Amino acid sequence: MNMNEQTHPAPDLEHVKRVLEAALLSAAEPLTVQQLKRLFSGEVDADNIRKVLEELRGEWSERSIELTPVASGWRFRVKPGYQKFLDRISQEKPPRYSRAVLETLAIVAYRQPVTRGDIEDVRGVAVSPPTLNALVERGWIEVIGTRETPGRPAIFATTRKFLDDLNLRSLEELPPLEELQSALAAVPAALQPPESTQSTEQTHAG
Amino acid sequence: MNMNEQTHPAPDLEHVKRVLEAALLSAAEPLTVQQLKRLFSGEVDADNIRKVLEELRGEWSERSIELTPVASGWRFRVKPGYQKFLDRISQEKPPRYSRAVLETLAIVAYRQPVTRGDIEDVRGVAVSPPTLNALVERGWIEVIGTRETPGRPAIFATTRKFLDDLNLRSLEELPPLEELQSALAAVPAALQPPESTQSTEQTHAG
Amino acid sequence: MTTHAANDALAGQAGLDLALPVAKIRGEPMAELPADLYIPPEALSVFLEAFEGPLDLLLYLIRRHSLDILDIPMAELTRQYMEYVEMMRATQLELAADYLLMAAVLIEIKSRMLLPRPPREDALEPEDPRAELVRRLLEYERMKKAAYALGELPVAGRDFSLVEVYIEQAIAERLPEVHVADLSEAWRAILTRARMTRHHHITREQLSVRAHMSRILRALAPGSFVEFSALFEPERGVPLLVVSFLALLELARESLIDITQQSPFDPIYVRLRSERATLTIA
Repeated sequence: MNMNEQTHPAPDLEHVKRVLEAALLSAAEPLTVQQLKRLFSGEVDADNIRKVLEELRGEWSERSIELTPVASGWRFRVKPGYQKFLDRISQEKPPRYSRAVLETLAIVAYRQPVTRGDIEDVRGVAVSPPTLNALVERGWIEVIGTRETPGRPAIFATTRKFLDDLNLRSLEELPPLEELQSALAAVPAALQPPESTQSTEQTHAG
Repeated sequence: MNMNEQTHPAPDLEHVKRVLEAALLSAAEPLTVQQLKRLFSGEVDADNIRKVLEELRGEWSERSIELTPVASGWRFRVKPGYQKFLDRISQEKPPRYSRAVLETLAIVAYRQPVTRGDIEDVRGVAVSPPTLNALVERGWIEVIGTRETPGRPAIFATTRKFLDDLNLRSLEELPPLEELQSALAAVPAALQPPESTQSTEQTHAG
Repeated sequence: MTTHAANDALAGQAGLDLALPVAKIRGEPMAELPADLYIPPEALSVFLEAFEGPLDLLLYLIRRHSLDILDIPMAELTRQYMEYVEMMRATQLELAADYLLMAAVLIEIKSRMLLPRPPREDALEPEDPRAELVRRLLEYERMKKAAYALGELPVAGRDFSLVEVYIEQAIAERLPEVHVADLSEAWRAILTRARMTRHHHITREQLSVRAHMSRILRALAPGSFVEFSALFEPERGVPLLVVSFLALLELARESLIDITQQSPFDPIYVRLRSERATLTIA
């Protein structure tokens, strides 16, 4: 209990690494350094944990899974390049969202905190309840309060899970808006569908 | 797509290993060799998959998780020795029993054998089935008979496990009730805040 | 050609509408495409569904006709926009109010452009009537691009998988710990409550004692024994328990009930004292 008052001259970092690995490989959610410290009843300090995390990250970098920091902590993920193989045996996937949902998400992400009225002002059309619900149920946006104006509208913001699911640590890691604008010049080429399997087939046919 | 009709003389087994690893580390369930074959659209035969699985198993044997064949296929699992560390992560706040459960336990301990009606008489409120069940399931109280009165109510008493878990050799080691009751007589004094900063200050002042 | 228009519209739905080859606009000379003035209603509806609203349609018209978004020719834009609105009306598509509202906004801006602008009192440049529209169009376009970029980001579970290795023993549910001191504490709480009860409620709620006497009498079916504790409603709180108890005592004092107990610590039973029963026993 009071061991953390003593200085631990040399924690067995190889053992620490194995335990961290076991915890991170089996965790359902990302784990923070604070949570990871509890693995050792506080006998390994945060600096040592961070050091070992970086080592682990390096060790794994050449393999099919990688250790990445996201908004709520550290976690292993399969490198995206392997997804096409895994898709061959997996069943269900989260849906791709409609433009209405994606635009709503973008406005919440880049302009938060926003009310539904704010979103409608930007989009120029009413925002339907199913559109907002899709994002709330996904756990990507949440109500963080109400604006003190008539009707007391709910104020929305993105969640930590939103960042986690996009493998981001913070909102700063979202694609910057300015770049998007200048990229507009080159739009026609850039907007070709990236997964152009169809066009390939057509080329074969033609 | 139709590549599996050709014979592949030398599949890149290093690639196969990485894909198998990715699939097995991210799968919710054990995967059979048949399922694993689908990862490669049938381009890698079962023998090669088994061979690579054995290699993977060897590579992982020194780490905190291991690849094991189970009845329904292959899967990674955390080695049992690491379990005790992982448990610590979930132990953020130890759970506590509600006041109802604690008071019921106290009454059974001090007034046994008692019926539910007896407990209710002492507590002055109804005792809900979940309250009693929590204690019965914990193995701390048990039914030792029924009272031969209308309704034949069950009679409860504490168990040996109760004594063991509370580190008592016998019920006599419970704090005597008389003490408590006399302590209660002196309640106004006893209810003074124990860390009486005031008195300390007075000492300093005096 | 009609399916072509529909295909374009579908491409637009996928976020590609800037690359949309144009659907034909009546009266618009379009050198690169043969003029085909008619869009059948079914194709038109698909075409219009590709737009997320009036701002989206305006952006399309501006980009399509290479209009300068910072110096919009209002007459031209309004005319093109109104043609779409007319087509929607002519084909009796359910026209979203948002589209009509935008039409009004465009016409208003256009008319203000024709009028001399009154000098502002603060002597600044008179505001361009198009400024607000331009600001909205740019902001919408920015968010539309951001939405497209967000949609392209890899998402957990869809574009990459998470690792969750099986743990053999399900993590044992952690059970609460109880110490001897907790039991003492619990007992003290019971006693304290009992003391408070004694002090508190005897002077109060005397009136409700009569009400509870009635309640108890109603609960006692003629001839049957009811356990003492069954006459209380503990869930309604300690004060009511006390009142109920007083009510029982009063009923006994008034010889309305019998309270019996076989031997010490046995359950207490209550029953109605009936004239007949008394007589029979006597």
